[in-house]
Amino acid sequence: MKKVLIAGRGEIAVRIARACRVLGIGSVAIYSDADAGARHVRKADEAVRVGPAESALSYLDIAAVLAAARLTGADAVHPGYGFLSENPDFASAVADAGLTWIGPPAAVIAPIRSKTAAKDVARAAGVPTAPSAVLDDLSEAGLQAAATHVGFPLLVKPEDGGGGKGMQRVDRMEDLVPAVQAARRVAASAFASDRLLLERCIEGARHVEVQVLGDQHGDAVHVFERDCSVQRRHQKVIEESPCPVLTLAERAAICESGRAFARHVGYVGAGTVEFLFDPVSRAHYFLEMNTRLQVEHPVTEAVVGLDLVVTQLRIAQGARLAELFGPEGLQQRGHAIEVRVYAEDPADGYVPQAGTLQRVVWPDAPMVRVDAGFETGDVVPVHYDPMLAKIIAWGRDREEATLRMLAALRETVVHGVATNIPMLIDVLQQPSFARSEVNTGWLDAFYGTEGPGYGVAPSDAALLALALAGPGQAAAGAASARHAAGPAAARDPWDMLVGLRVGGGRS
Amino acid sequence: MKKVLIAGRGEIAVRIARACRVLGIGSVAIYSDADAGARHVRKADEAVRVGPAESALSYLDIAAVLAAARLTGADAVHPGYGFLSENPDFASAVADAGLTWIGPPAAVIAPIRSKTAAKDVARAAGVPTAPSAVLDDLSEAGLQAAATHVGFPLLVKPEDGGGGKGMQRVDRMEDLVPAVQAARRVAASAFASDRLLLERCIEGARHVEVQVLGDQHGDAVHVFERDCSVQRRHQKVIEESPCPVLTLAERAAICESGRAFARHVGYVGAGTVEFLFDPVSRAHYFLEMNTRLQVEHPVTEAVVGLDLVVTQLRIAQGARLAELFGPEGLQQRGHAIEVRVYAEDPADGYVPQAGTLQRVVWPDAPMVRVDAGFETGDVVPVHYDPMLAKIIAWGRDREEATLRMLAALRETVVHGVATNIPMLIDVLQQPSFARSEVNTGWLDAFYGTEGPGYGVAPSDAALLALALAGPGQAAAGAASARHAAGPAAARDPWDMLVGLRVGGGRS
Amino acid sequence: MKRQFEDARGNRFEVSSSPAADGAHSVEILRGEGAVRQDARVRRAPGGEWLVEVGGITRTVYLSVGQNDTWISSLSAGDSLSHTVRLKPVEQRRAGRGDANPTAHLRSPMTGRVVVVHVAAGDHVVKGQPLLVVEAMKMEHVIKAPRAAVVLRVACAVGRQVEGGAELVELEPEQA
Amino acid sequence: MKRQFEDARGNRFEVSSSPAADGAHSVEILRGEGAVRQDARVRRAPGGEWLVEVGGITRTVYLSVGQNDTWISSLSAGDSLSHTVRLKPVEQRRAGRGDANPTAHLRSPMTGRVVVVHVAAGDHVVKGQPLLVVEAMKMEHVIKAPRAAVVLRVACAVGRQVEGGAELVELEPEQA
Repeated sequence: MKKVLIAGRGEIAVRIARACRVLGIGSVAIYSDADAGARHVRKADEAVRVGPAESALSYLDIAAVLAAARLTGADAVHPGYGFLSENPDFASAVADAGLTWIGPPAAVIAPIRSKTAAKDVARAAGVPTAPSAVLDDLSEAGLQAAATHVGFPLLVKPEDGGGGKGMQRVDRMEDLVPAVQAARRVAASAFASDRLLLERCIEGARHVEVQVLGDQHGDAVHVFERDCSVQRRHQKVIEESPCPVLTLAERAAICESGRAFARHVGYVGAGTVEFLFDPVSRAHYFLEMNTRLQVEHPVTEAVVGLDLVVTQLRIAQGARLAELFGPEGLQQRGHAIEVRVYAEDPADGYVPQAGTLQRVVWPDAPMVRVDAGFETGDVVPVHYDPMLAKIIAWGRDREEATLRMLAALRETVVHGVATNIPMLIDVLQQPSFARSEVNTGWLDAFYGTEGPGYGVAPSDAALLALALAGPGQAAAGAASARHAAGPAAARDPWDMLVGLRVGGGRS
Repeated sequence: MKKVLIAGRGEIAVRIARACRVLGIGSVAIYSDADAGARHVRKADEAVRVGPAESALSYLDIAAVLAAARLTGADAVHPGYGFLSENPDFASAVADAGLTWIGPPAAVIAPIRSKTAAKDVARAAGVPTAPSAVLDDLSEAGLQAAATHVGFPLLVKPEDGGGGKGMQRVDRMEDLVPAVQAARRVAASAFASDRLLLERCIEGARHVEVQVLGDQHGDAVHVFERDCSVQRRHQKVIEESPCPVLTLAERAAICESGRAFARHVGYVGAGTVEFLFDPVSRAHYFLEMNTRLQVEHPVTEAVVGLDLVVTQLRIAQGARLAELFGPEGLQQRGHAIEVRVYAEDPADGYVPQAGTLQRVVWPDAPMVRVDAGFETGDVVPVHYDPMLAKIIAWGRDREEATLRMLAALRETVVHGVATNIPMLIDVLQQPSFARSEVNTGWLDAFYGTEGPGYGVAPSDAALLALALAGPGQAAAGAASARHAAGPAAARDPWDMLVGLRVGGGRS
Repeated sequence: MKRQFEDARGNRFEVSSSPAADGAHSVEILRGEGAVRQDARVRRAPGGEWLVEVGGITRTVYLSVGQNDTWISSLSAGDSLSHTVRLKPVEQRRAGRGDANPTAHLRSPMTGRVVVVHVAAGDHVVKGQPLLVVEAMKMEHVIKAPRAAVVLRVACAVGRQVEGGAELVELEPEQA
Repeated sequence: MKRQFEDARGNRFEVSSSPAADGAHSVEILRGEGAVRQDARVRRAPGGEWLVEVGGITRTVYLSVGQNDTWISSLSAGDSLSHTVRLKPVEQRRAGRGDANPTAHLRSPMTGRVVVVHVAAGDHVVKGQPLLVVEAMKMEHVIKAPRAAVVLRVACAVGRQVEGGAELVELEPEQA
C-alpha cells in the first residue's frame, strides 16, 4: 500500500491522512467545489476535485472517486464514514478496479445491511436481540399476532429508516392499527420501502456499542465499549468510554456479544456493534452493526491506547491482530469523553449554521485531543453535516475527564457561526450527567425543543474591549479568508438565509 | 487555593494555567516588557507586568513577583522551571507572604542544592553514587590521593558548575595537575566558587532520571523513569519513557533509588532524581535532584496517564498520594518521545534565533501533544531560552512513537526563525537511535560542531508556488503581528544581528 | 461615542468611552442592572487578541466583527460570565428595519428536502411562527418567520429537494 | 519574470512563469540538475496556504516572505523533498552587497556574557572565521565573520554582559 485515496471530507479525512503519514503512506483527498480550499484538502498530500457541491454529484459519485484514484495512482481507498462508506457497490467497485478496500468486503456488508437480516444473524451468533417482528401480514389479525409476539410497549419502525424518522411508540393493542398506518405513510414517502418492523421498546435504554476489529485471517476481537446515550433527536452529542454503569460482568458480556457477532460474519477491519442496554433488567439487545469507522472512535483510542485508523490500514495490508497487539493485548485505562461541536444556533432551535469562521481557537491542552475539520478562515458550507470538530478529553476517572472537558470547552473560541458549545458546557455540569443517570431520551426531555440557548452575558473585560476596539480595527481576524460561503452574501439583513450568518469574506 | 500566580514564562506557564483551569482555579501570568503580548499572557486568566526585559529585573525579581500576587489576590505561587524555581529564598518569601508554595519547602531544597551535599544525602539514603571527592587539599599529594580514591578515568568539575562548563576528563595521573589548574581558572571566572570535585567518569553513560512525588503527609512515590541521553552540548534534545535499555529488574532498582532519595529528604511535590546509567556494568549512580517540574515531564504523563501539574496543585492543597492514585496505582503503558523545538540555526552552528514567527503550524494529530510557547505572529525575544515548543508522541511501542513523531515533525511549519527540526528528523531516522545505542555524548560525536544543517531542497510544488505567488501576495501571513522583535530591525543586510532574522513586523 | 448592542435573548448593553489620564480611557458600561465606570487600556496581541488592562491587571478578549454580528469571548475564569457571546449592534438593526425594500426572501439554511409546508400565499404570520420544515442529514429543521409578515409566495413544495440558499418563501413584512 | 533564490547551502533555484491556456501558467524551474517546465495553477486557501495544481492534482504549500528570507514548506509525503526551506532572493543579496555603506556592525544574537574574543582591531578575517564567543543559557555560541573583512573595532570585552542586539564588533568588508 503506497497511497490511499480518502473518500470523505471534514475531520475524518484529516484524521485518515494523519494515520497514512504515520505509516509513511501517501494520502489523496477528494473535494467538491464547496470544499475547494477545505482543511482536509490542505492536510492531505494531494487533492483532486470530484464534482460540484451536491453530494450526489461529487462525494457520492463512485465513478468520479475512482477516477481520482486513477489520476493520482492511489492503490487503496479508505471510505471514512458517511457518504459511500457502507455502500457495498462502492466496496465492490474499488475491489474490481484492483484497489485495496480499507474495510469489510462487500460480501460481508451485504447480509447485515438490513435491520431485519442483521437481527437474524445476531440470533444465529447467539447474540441477544429484543423481541421483534417484520410486518408481512397487514391484516388486523396479522398485526395483533405480531404485536403479541413482540410484547408492549413496542415501537413501529420503517425497516429502511434511520434517525428515528417515522418511528412510533405503541403502548396498547387498540393504538396499533392507526400507528401502523401513519408509519407506512411516512416510510412510503421518506424511504425506499414502506415495510415496517415491530420491536419491543426498552424504556430508559442506554446506547452502548462495542468496537470490534477483524483481520483477513479469520480472527476478530472486541476493543471494549462506548456509551453514546446523550443524544439530541437521535443524533449522538456526547460519547464516552467505558460505559459508566456497567459491572465488570456486564461489560464482559456485552463486549463478548460484539466479538461473537463480528466473528460470526467473518468481519474484516474496524466496525461497531450497537446495543441497547436496559438499566433495569441489566440485559443488552443487539441493534445493528456499523461496518465502518465511527465518529466517536477516539474515546476508544484514548482509553485503550490504540490507533484504530492505523490498525485499519495495517489490517488492510494483511497484518494479523495477534501481531498488532502483542502478548499484553488491550486494556482500558481511565475514562474518555467526546463532545461533537456542531455549527448550529441554540438561540434558534438548533438550525444548522454556515458561513465563514472569523476566528477559531481549539483547545490544545494536555490529555485533550481535537479532531477538527475547520479552523480560522475556513468556510462551513451549507451542503453537508454541520459538525465542526470533536473534542476528546481523558482523565484518570470520569470526573477528571469531565473537568478537563469543561476547561477545554471554556477555552474554545468559535466566531462567525453559532455553535452548541453553550449546551455542551451546560450538559456536562448537570447532576444527572455527573451521576450518569441518562438514556437516549434524556437530553430531549431535559431541554425540550429549544435547548439552553446562550447561557452567558458578556464579561466586563469583553465590554471594555468592545468600547475601546473600533469595529474597523476588530475585523482583521478573517482578513485572509477569500472564499464566499456558497451562495453570495446578501446585503439586506432581511433578504438573508434563515438562521445563516454569512461572514463578510472581504471585511 | 483560589488563584495561582505562575512565576514563569513560555510553554510551561501556559501548561500550568491549563492545569489550574481543569481544577477551577484562577491563574495569573507575569510578563516582562519583552513578553507583553506573549502566548502565556493570553492563555492565563489575568496577567501582570513585573519589569523590563532583563530577567534579573523581572522574572528573577522576587519583590516584583510577590507584588503581582498581591495585586491580583493570588493565594498560591507555582514556580514553573528555570528562573526562581529552585531558589530557596523565593520559596521562603512566598511562604512568609502567607501564600501557598507549590513545590518543596525551602528547608527541603537547601540541603540538596550543592552537588556534594546531595551526594552525601544519597549515600545516607542508600542510593548508589559514583566515586567522587571534593578537592580540599590542592597539594600534589592531596590531588593524587583524591584521584586514587575516585579512580580513572575521572572528571574534574567545578562544584557550582553546570552545563558541562569547565569540566575536564582525565585519563592518567600525569594529566591531573594541569587539568585541575585549568578547571580552577574557569570556575573562578564563571561560577561563585572555584571549588572543584573529582568524579569517576562513567564512559558511555546514559542519562536516566526518576520522576518522584511526595505529599505533605510523609509519603513519597516514584512515577517511573525517563531516558534523556540524546543531548547536544549537555542540553537535552530528545527525551523518552520508558528507558529503552533497562530490564525490569534494573528499572525497579533505579526507580526505587529515586523513591528512597525522595523519602529520605522528606520531599514534597514533584521532583526528579537524576542518575547516570552504565550500560556495561548495568549500575546506576546518583547525579543530582531537580526540585521542580522538568521540561520533559510530558513523556511521563503520556506513559503513566497522570497529569503531573494537576497532581502538584492537589499535593499543595494537602491531598494524600494514596487518594490521588487509588488502589490501582500507576503503571507504564506504551512509549512516549519528546523533542524540544528550538529557535536556532542549524546552518550557522545552532546560534539562537529571535524574531517574528511569520507562520507556525503545530501538528495536532492523535496521540501527539504539543506544549507550545509560541504561535503565528508571536515574537521570539532575544532575552530568554530559545525553546519554541515541545512535541510529545505516544505509541504502543518505541517504533510506533518514533513514526508518529516523524509524521508530526513533517507537518510542523515554522517560518520566520530557523529551528532544529531538520536535525530532529534526521536523528529520529538514525539506526543508532532506532537501536537506542546512544549516550550523553552520542549526538555531539555524531554531528560534530556543525549539525546536519538543512537536509532538504525545495519541492517542485514549493517552487511552483514561489513562481506564481508574488512576494507581495505571500506576505499576508503575519499581517496582524504588531510587536517589533526587541531591537529594531536593521535595514541593511550587512548591519544585522548575527544569525538573527528579524521578520518584517509591518510587512 | 455611545454604542448599544443586543444579545440573542434581547438583553441590551451600552458602552461609551472618553480619554482619561496616561493614555487610558474612561469607559462606561451600562447593563440591565446599572452602570459601571472603569479606566482601561486596550492593546492588540500578536495573534489579534485584545489585551484589556484595568488597574495593572490584563485580561484577554477575542473579538470578531462580522456583517451582522459581533462575536466576543473572554476566557478568564475570574469572570464568572465567560465564554463566547454573539451581539448585534442596535444601531445597525434599526437601520436595517427602516429599509425601503418591503419584501424578504427566506432561503434554505442547508441542502435538504422540504417535508412540511405550513403556510400558503396570503397568510398572515407572526414572528416565530413555523412556516415550513426542511430535513437534512436525518434532522428536521423548522423554518420560522423572522417577524410579522404576509406570505407573498411559497417557492417550494413538499418532497422537493432544495439547495442551501434556495428561496423557500417570499414575505412582505408588516409594519409593527 | 525570472527570479533566482539561494538556499542555506548555496544551491540556486531559478523560477519563471508565463501565461498558458485556461488561466494556467507555464512555469520553468531550474535546479542544479536541469530545467523542468510545468503548467500550473495556484490559488489561496482560507488559512493563507497556497494550493498548487498541476494536471488536476493539488498540493499545499506554506509560503512566507520576510525582509531577508523567503520561507517555504510543502508537506506532501509524495515529494521526497518535503519540509521547510529558507531561501534568499539572489537579486536582493546582490543589491545588499553593492551598497555604499562599507562598515558592518555585528550584534549579539542573544543576551549573554562574552567569554572569548579571538580578534583585535586591524585583524584581517576570512568568511566563517570565529570572532568571539557569547555564552547564554549555559550554551556557548561562536560568532563568525559573515564575510572577509578587516576588524575596525571590538566593542565588547571578555566577561562583559551584553544585551541581545548590542554591538560586538565593527567590520569593514573586503571587496572579494
